[in-house]
Amino acid sequence: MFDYPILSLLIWLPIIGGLFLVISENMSNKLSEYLTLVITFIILLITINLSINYDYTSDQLQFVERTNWIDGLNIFYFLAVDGISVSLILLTAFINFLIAIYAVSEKYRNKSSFLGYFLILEGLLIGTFTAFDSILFYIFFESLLIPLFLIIGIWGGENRKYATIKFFLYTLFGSVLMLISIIYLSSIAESFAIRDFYSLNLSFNEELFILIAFLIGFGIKIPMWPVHTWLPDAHVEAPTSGSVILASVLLKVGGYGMIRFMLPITTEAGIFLSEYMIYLSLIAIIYISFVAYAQDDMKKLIAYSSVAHMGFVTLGIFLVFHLLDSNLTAAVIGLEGAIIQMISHGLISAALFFSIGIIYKHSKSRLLKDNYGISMYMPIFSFLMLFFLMANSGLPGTSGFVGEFLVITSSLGSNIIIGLLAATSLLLSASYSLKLGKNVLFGENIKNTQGYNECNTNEIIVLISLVIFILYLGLTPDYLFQIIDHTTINIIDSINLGRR
Amino acid sequence: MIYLALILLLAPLVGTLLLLYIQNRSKRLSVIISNFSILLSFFVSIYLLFLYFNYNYLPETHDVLIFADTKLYYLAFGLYIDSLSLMMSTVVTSVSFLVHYYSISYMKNESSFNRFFVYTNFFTFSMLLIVLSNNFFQLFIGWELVGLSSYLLIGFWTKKESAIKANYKAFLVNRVGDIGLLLGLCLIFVNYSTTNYAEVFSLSNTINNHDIEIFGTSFNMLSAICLLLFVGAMAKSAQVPLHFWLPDSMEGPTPISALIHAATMVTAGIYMVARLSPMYALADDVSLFILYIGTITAFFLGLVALVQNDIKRIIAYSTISQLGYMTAALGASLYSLAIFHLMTHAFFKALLFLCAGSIIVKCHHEQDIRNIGGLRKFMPITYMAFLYASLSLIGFPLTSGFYSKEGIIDAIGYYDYTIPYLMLLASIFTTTLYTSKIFFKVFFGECTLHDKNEKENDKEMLIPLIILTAPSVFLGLFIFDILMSGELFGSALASNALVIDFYNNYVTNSLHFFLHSFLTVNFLILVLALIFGYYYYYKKSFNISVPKFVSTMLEGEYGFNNLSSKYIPIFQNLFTKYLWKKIDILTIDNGLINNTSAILDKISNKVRKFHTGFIYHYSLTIISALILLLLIVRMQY
Amino acid sequence: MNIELITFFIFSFLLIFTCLKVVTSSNPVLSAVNLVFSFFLSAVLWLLLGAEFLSIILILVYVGAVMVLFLFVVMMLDINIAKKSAAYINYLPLGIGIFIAFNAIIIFFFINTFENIDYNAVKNIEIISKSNTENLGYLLFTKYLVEFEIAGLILLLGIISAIVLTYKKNPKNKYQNPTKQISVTKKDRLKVITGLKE
Amino acid sequence: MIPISYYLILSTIIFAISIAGIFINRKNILILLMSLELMFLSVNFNLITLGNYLGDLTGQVFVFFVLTVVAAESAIGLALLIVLFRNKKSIDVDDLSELKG
Repeated sequence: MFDYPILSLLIWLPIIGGLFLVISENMSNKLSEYLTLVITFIILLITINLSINYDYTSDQLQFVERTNWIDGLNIFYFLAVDGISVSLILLTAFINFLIAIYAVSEKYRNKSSFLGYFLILEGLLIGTFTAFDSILFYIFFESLLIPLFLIIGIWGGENRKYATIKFFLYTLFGSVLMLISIIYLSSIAESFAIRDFYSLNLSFNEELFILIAFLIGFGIKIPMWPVHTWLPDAHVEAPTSGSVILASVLLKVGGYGMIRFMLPITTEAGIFLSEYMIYLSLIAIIYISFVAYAQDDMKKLIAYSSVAHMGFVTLGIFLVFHLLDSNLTAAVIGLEGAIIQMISHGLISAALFFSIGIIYKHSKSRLLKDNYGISMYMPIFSFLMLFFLMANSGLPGTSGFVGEFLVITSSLGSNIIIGLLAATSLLLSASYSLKLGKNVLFGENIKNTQGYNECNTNEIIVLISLVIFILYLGLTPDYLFQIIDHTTINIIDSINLGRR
Repeated sequence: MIYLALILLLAPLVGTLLLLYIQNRSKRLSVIISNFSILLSFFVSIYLLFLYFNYNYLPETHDVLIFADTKLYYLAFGLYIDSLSLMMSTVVTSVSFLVHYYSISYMKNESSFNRFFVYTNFFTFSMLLIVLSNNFFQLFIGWELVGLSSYLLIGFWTKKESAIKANYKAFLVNRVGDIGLLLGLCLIFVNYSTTNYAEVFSLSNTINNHDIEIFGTSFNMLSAICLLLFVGAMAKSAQVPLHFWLPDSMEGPTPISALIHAATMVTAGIYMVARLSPMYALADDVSLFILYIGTITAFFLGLVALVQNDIKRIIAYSTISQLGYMTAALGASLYSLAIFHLMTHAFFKALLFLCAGSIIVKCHHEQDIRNIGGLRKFMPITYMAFLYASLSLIGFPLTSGFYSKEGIIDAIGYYDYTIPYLMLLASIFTTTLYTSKIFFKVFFGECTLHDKNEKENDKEMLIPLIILTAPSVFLGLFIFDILMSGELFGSALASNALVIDFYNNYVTNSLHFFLHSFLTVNFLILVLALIFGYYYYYKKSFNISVPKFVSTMLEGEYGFNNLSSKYIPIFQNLFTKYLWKKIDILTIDNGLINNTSAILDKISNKVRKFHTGFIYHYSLTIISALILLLLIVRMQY
Repeated sequence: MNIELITFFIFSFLLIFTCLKVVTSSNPVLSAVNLVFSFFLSAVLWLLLGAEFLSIILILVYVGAVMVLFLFVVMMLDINIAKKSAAYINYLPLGIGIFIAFNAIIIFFFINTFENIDYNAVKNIEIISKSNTENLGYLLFTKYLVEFEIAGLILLLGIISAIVLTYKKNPKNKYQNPTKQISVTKKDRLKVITGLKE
Repeated sequence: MIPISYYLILSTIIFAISIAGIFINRKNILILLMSLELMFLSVNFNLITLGNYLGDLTGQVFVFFVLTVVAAESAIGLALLIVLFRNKKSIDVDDLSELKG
């Protein structure tokens, strides 16, 4: 195996590159685009190399890098990777590479700093997925907000100020609660490494408070139902690539955090509360799909649909709590379903936001009533968009179905009613995605006032590569199953051991 | 053997990909590719059938592509070759090939010619995926892909507003059924962690004595699973509660109605129940439910067809009622009879639709039968094909429709399910009535064609008609004895004893069944209906005043029509708008978030006034704080 | 009732009276004079306590310098004494309230916490010699030398800041600015005129 | 023989008077500065008496430094007062409220 510290390279190369881009204003657009392309491509290569060398049969953490960072509080710069992190890093690297390709044809003022912020964001995301020291995790988790805040704040839509401030305060409130519980945990465990938190035996109401703190902290990030109102505003105001990275990867940090923190640490309280949390995520799935149907702004519709699909992730995770005693295989299926749903939703929502960005580029308006009859002028694009809408509504053969199928299976393991309610999402997600498709793609449009014309090459490249990956994950996700299988079983066994 | 089956399955897929690649560069090329791929799979399936029956292979099943192989569960795509799947694939590929050939001329002046063939090829592939699958998971994938291709094909003319509404409705109703199917599939997968047919069938006894509790009351697990799976079948095969999407799906081009909405897709539900017959045979309360659903659909939907005037809608309703016959047969666990009727129905219904297509093309897209007439002299081939198809539909003795439909009715009568038997008998009357309605209105009476001398239709349209008349008339006779005696589907379907027993002591052989049928009451009703239709539609010698509420109810399809076109859209828009505006924006967004910031503003304004700027106010506060501090310190002492 | 006690009582009552006059008088000059008088009285009291050097310093520093400053300021700023605002009357009760509350707390609460409350305040502490000034001088220049220098600095600071604050530049008066004079270059003095034909 | 308590009482009384003085006067800042001087005076009283009580001369040394600081402080105070008077034309306490919130 090679010896250079692969994870630190993965984190700090894009950050340094990004900083360089941000600082040098007078760099021409062409050069900055080229530089971003090169850096994101290198990162993609390294991640692929990482995933090949990651042997998924072993249960230990791999590529571990651990140097002491703040000796006083014995906080360590502790990076490592396990099944879930590898898959999520692959998703991040891939999506960022696509954004770099897509951004080539976009026109933004001082584009170099725009692309620079994306690179910084990529480095921080990889950092969040690899950090195994809770303070390091918290720092990366917090610093994710800054580049996105700037991206939406500077290059956003009309009332971006309201959206960015709301988004920033919302997530900040969540992560403050998280910080409190991390500090409390570390004060008991006398160390900040996440794995030491697993073996703590906390009293029940200690666990309850920590659980609620993590639930709110990560619930805001995932957007769970009651705290989701920041997402539609942030998406409407964000530029296309901004809302792509927000929807496809940033929401997954919440899910990842839940799996990493909530499952192993607060199991007893989790089992106690799992009933209510399942109802919460069911509300998220059903009620939000109804709300998504009522939207008249394309981006808001997709934003609400991603809240609904992330409802499946939370359902999968809380089902693990619910089924720990009764049916272990269903719990494992649920957790794997949640992880795969995260990755597949990342790809699908990225694709949808790209296509809406392309439509917006031509017709300069995101409202449903202003865009109609696209298929007459952009046949290839409308075929791809229809494919993505189908994937969004969970058509089997696309990755959208796999995650939902596993989560519904595990929910049937506990109670058929939960399964029935979750399965209605099949109908509801189809209703709003096809409503979008029906209004926008089909229909009569003679005058072509919006000036639709076939999209240019790099947009096609982006969309085609997304189609390939969605189909690959939909038809033969065996490679992905291999990567996350051992980790999920390992997590659930460690939870059971912890409880005995 | 398995590689042949693979070719059979993948040929249409390869066809689709090639067609996607050439992107209507040339019409001839796309025609060649699409027809050739279906023809190839047709020949392969014929060859496999021949192999299967002459060298009586045992049924084989192979896993082709691993979907997910983890420590706890195993999911894969696989093929299952036995008499049932081969027969079905032959039916599917043959009808699909003829429809492809037919649509060369039907679609020749369409702009997106290639796109049509892409969708039809993809449809055939997904149908074969269902027919050849060996596990529930692949069945569900094929199920949804078929729903997708029907969505694409119904909405083929994207500019037609009504087509878009129809395909949206069709897809959503199919999705309702798919929820049921998915739940059944997941119930099996989570409790028995396998989706393979063979394993599930072997487990079916253990499943039978497990039970699942919903809302506290405990149901038998097997009947719950069968019920859920049947919900999926109900949507796909358009049974009563979920049938209202089929008449609207006539918006699509006519070859599509022939291929999808008559022969293949709608029969997927019947095929599924037949394929899972070992499970359904055990769950007898579910079978009873299926029986009644079938009879209700057959009878009541047949009635609706009487009041329709659009030629394609009448045939669509007749399809639903024939499907009702098949479901009734499934309910009475006469699975081989249901499959038999499925096969014969596929051929003569496809033929009916194709004749309707050529009539529509001839009369320049005129679909209302009231202003078409007297085509007998000008379209001899279509007239002849239509005559045979409708005879077979009515169940005129010696036609294949007679053998399968009368078989089902007599078998149900034989096993004395009295009410269904009576209702099915009555629906013979309605079937004959509406077929005679179309027949006399379209082919007799004064001719409405203005270009009389022009030739009928180009030959690509007419050859399929001729080819199709053969199976739709003689297939019944040809395979009646093999099927009824249980050889054809011996291993594939469960509880063949019922059919064999019925065959031995009631039917004995096809000839006897044919002669005996003239004495039965079915034939009597048939003749009566024919005479009634002749006088009422052709001679118009008398007219019956139908009671007001009956006609309105029938026009409105028992309220389903305006349910789907008015109430559900209204509910969707108003309810969701209400939800979004009221709850999401008002309570959560403004309620919690925005006015917390408003409260903070108010508080901070009040606190601001506290700073007056005068020194003595500040010194006052300092000193009073000092005094307070001293007091507290003093308290401590 | 020995002689010390009597003098203490007399001077302390006088001191309280004059302080009250300082605070309550409407005319600033009057209050300044009363302040001077109170400094004198407290100097006497300090003498009683045995701190002769400090009492002398008090008179010299305070009365000599600070009070003169005050009077300067009072004279210079023509504060219109006429505006005798009656407003301060209605604040009187508040003032008295604070006065009584403060005294009550300190005197009644803290005094009796001293154990030997009636320790004789008058004491003459000798370090190197009997006279207080000598002792103070010794202490100042040995133990507290650094603080002594800092005190000097503070006074210097006081002087400079007072000047800087109040010095107003008068634009009319001319003065030589050597830095500007040196930095003159050839260009802005010489002007070469070319092309003059005879 | 004068007991310490008398001196302590005296200094608290002076201190209280100066605090009351800050409240009562609404006329001009000068009175304010003067009552400040009084406060320092009472502090010095305490320093000396308690210095004697503890038998340590540092009290008196400290008084010495207090005096120097007060001198410098009142010098700056008065300079400020003059500057204030220049641009406000009045040193009435009620006018000085620009810092209002």
